Amino acid sequence: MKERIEMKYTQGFYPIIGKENLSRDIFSLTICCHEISSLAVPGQFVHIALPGHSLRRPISISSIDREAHTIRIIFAVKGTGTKDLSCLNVGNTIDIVGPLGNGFTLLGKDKKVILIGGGIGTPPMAAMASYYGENAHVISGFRDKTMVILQDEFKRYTPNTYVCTEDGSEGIKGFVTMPLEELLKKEHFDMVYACGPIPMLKAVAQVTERYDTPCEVSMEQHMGCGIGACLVCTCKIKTEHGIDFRHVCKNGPVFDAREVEWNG
Amino acid sequence: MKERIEMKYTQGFYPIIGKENLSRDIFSLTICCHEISSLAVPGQFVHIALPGHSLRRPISISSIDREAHTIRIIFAVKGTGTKDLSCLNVGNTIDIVGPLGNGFTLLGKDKKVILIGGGIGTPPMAAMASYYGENAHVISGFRDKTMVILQDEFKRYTPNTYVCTEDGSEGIKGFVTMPLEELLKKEHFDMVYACGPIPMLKAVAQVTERYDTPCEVSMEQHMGCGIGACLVCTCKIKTEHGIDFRHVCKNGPVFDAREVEWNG
Amino acid sequence: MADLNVNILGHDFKNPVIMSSGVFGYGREYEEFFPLEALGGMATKGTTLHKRNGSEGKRITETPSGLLFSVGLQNPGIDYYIENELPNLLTKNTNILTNVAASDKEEYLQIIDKLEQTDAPIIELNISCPNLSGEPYGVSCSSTEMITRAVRERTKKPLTVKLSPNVGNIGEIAKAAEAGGADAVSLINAISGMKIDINTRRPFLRNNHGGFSGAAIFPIALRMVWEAANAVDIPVLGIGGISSSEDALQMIMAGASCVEVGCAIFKDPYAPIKIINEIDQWCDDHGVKDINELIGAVEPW
Amino acid sequence: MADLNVNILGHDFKNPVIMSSGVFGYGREYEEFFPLEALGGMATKGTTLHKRNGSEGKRITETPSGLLFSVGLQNPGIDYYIENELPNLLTKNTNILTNVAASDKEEYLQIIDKLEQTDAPIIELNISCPNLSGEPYGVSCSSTEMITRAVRERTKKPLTVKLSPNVGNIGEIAKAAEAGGADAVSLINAISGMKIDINTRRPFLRNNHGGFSGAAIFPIALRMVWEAANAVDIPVLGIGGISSSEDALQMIMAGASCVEVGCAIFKDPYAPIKIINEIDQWCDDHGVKDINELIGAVEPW
Ligand SMILES: Cc1cc2nc3c(=O)[nH]c(=O)nc-3n(C[C@H](O)[C@H](O)[C@H](O)COP(=O)(O)OP(=O)(O)OC[C@H]3O[C@@H](n4cnc5c(N)ncnc54)[C@H](O)[C@@H]3O)c2cc1C
Ligand SMILES: Cc1cc2nc3c(=O)[nH]c(=O)nc-3n(C[C@H](O)[C@H](O)[C@H](O)COP(=O)(O)OP(=O)(O)OC[C@H]3O[C@@H](n4cnc5c(N)ncnc54)[C@H](O)[C@@H]3O)c2cc1C
Ligand SMILES: Cc1cc2nc3c(=O)[nH]c(=O)nc-3n(C[C@H](O)[C@H](O)[C@H](O)COP(=O)(O)O)c2cc1C
Ligand SMILES: Cc1cc2nc3c(=O)[nH]c(=O)nc-3n(C[C@H](O)[C@H](O)[C@H](O)COP(=O)(O)O)c2cc1C
Ligand code: FES
Ligand code: FES
Repeated sequence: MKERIEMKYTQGFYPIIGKENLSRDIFSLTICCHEISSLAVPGQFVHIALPGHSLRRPISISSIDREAHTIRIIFAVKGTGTKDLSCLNVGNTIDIVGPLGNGFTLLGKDKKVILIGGGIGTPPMAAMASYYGENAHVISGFRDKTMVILQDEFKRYTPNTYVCTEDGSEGIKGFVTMPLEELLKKEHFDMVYACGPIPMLKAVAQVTERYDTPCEVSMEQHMGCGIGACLVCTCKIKTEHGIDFRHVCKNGPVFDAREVEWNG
Repeated sequence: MKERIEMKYTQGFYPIIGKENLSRDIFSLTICCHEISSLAVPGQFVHIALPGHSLRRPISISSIDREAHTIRIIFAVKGTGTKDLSCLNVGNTIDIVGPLGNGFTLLGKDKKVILIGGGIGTPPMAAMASYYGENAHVISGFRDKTMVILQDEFKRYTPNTYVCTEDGSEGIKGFVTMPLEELLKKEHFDMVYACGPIPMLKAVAQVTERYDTPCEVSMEQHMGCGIGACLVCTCKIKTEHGIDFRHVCKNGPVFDAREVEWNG
Repeated sequence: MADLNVNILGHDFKNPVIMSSGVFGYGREYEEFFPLEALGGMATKGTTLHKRNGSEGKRITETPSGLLFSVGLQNPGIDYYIENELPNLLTKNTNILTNVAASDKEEYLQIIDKLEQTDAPIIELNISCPNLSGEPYGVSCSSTEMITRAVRERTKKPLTVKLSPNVGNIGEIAKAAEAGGADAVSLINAISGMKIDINTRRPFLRNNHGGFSGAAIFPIALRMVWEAANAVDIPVLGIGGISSSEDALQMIMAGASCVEVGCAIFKDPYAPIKIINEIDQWCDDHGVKDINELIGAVEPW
Repeated sequence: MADLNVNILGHDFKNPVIMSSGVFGYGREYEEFFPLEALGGMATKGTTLHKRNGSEGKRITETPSGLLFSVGLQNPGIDYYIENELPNLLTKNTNILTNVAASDKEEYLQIIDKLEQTDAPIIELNISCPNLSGEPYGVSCSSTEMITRAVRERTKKPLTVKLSPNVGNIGEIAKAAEAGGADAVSLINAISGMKIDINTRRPFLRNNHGGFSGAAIFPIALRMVWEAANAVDIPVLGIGGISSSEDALQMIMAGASCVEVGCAIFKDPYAPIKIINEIDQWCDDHGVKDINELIGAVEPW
């Protein structure tokens, strides 16, 4: 399509040049894709088509390498779509639309921030850690130590990393809000960024509100178009006029935690 | 399933151990499958399931190697199913039910027979040629020389091979009925076996009837169950009581040419 | 091992999985894959008064996640069935649903009268064949009730009526069957669908349209089963696009007492067996002791 | 280059491919993939009198070769549309079908009265939304005719009525719309379907059932378009599961003057553009000089 060059969104088939199995059922794919790598910012996502599936699958961009023209995605096998995705290998091409959505608000690199990832919500924090470097404190939460991912990478960017596991099999026993609260108690932070399951995001939102610290959360919702046309991917947002139904794909996936209506 | 051992039909996932691209869009797969190779006879078929397709695809068994426990199938890419089939490679497994249907009637190996294959109907004649050896006269018809397959193999079994192409680009210019009629004029044959498009089968049936030579034809029809339960794969057969609707999968695919109702 | 037994239509079904009519002939072919006694039951090929040769031309084609067919009820006729197939089936230690089809009331009653003389345990009255000429009885409430009642008056056998999905009010239709005296309803039959060969500009099937079945139709079938189950007090046999234990469990939660597996068996000849085993496994994994707990267990919003 | 122009609803459609309502918003998003003028036309999101937030909970899920959704008609309301979206759309050099939805006649008429003041060129009257509470007008002939006539009396604009597939007599319904004064009928809307989460024992959608769309439903849609086209003299816009030029051509041969492409665009954002190009190519390859030759060209058996 000759028009594509001037258009905002890109759809294409891009080669997979790297694949890793990070832990049981968690995979990383590195995709060579200049159009997306040159535009993408942390917190955005790609929408992936898989043969035999009528809906694309949204997956966050976990890191962006503008020099190598690559992006990396990290995903967990949940159902049939991510299962099929995990069967793609180096040398295969992948059908992607992206970059989609709004990324996290990036402050000056000298600002002090906390990055919180829960489970398969940790990957987008890799790009954030690479941006903020040692000014980032990275808290990751997992069910148990077999699920822990990305810690070596975080440690390359910053000395300040914290792992929590629900069963205490690695790092702190408990939830990400424990180190979060301790950090906020001790120091001033300019922003907290969080991605993970809703209960975690809600807890993080409550803590940051208590400490009056700005917080951005990345939300999930089942999607159709991925670009704001079909209105299926709602997120309830508090506005002056009451609750409004916004859309994760176009208005998000990143929202200001204070604006999200967490009850429902 | 422990019951499977005593059952007549087998369904299983079998490894592909050989793949060849015989000509444009024509592929051969060698499948390791003791259960099928030990039972199959020439003219039978296998029913192949492919992911994303609700119906299996019937493909003739082209050759059977009981020692190696393999069967070979040869198919043309026609639509989406055979396209997907052509994407399977050595090392993949293939989901097969078989062997299905009734094979050709095998006479004594000393009998003189004519084997006729038209286009993608030639493959089953490979197993027949291997059986009858030099007592077989093999006539193959193709649209043009780019479509010609299996001639080297036929020549290994018998010196009597004839190729016809519609455009004369290889062998005899014209239809398989030309060499057929010449052979029948010259000599007595105990049986003619034919597989190929309906118009060819019908022409062969007329010629053999004229020369009062027994003839068996392998018929095609769209299939559901492949074993005679769903009654979708009809072939009209002349009986004493008039026309009866028999089923290609269970009563065929091989029928006595004189019994087939060719008009309709 | 959960208890998978369901008692409906006056019989114990050792598990809730029945093979659906038309894909399974009279049981002789798939019996070469597994013993029929593994099944909760099986419905026979739709059988008519007289032998029928069925439709001309191609009878089946694939669609995305489904298939379109028109067999035109090829079958050897009720006398042949009674003489040659039924006795064999009665030895199989599973519940046999004799699926009966006709194009008018007289024919239905003649078939029923013949069956009444036999040990055929259950009748499944097919009033919904999408491939017969003329409107099937199943497309209106009044004709559904009328034909059900007419048959009911002639037979003491347990009677399930197989409904047509080509209606706008499946709940009302189910009620009409109930009012007519049905002991259960079976639904859905195949949906009326079409395919055109754009090169020949001809409908693919000689009947122009045909029956549309398979995984593709499951969401419609489930919704209809749910509507029917909410409308009637008699048991519902859930049919349409079931190809996994998850599908079967959805149907049961929607209100089906048993499910019928249809064309999924074309893809996987062991489909019904796997579904039975997986239902059993799922019940164990989820602390369900008795499958009957799950019937209609869905909690609507 | 065949002539792909079709003149219906008083307008030239430069090709017979229209984007279907609801998957395409008000055109702003997919315009980032291709210019809207490439399309024969586009139908807007179903727009109601007042702003609606739409359904709670999850709104979409995948099914084999299809999807199930319940948006509950989220939209900003007709005033916002007239002020902020319509003027923009009118600059796009394609035919805009304003898709209008309401739950009662008064609301429909108020919307129509407002649109009558504008340059909105064509109205697509949605009487078939599967996700509103209450029965849509489209499920009976009398209410279809009534609402069509009521709207007809209030507008001079070309009017196509979007029919519900959840009926047993789509031909009759199409006739009722024609009798009520429709200039065309659009069909089918999504089919009512259901999915149950067996772990929570809850329907996946808050509305319990939802709209079922996608390639899975194509055989049903095609059959209904064929029945409707045979029943009426007004043009038919064929909708439902179209994801390839072959599907579009089947619809056209079945009698559709134009086709609407719906959720296929979720999978491939260029789907409508590819379909247009491939129809053109197919016509060239098959010696079809004018697409109008193909409308209703199927030859039934
Ligand atoms: C903006 C965004 C970013 C995401 N980033 C990641 C990521 O980086 N890594 C990762 O592993 N997962 C991520 N997810 C979740 C991921 O999209 C789902 O796990 C995936 O779609 C499940 O597909 P499936 O076919 O395996 O599951 P199935 O349950 O079979 O999917 C059925 C349908 O539900 C949808 N669905 C199921 N779960 C979710 C979910 N949690 N969110 C949205 N749709 C869902 C699927 O897309 C599909 O349409 C993200 C989701 C969103 C919305
Ligand atoms: C007994 C038998 C033996 C056969 N042996 C061979 C063989 O050895 N090599 C070979 O290349 N082909 C063979 N065929 C034909 C082969 O089955 C079809 O070419 C194949 O099914 C086409 O599938 P598709 O998905 O590519 O085409 P599509 O047109 O996409 O298929 C759509 C549907 O139509 C069915 N179908 C289409 N064409 C045929 C056909 N000619 N016969 C039966 N069903 C059809 C398909 O199975 C499928 O269900 C045989 C057919 C039969 C009945
Ligand atoms: C090839 C075929 C033949 C069928 N014949 C009959 C029949 O004779 N009587 C009947 O009641 N249903 C018949 N059906 C319908 C099935 O019993 C079932 O209701 C329908 O296919 C939907 O279920 P499924 O999607 O699981 O196949 C037939 C279905 C197929 C595919
Ligand atoms: C997410 C979604 C929203 C829809 N919203 C509307 C709508 O507002 N008004 C309407 O008339 N149809 C609506 N539809 C129905 C489509 O326009 C179309 O009729 C239906 O999806 C069948 O076509 P398809 O299978 O090509 O998608 C919607 C469909 C989808 C998938
Ligand atoms: S997925 Fe379509 S609006 Fe978000
Ligand atoms: S395919 Fe079922 S009877 Fe032949």
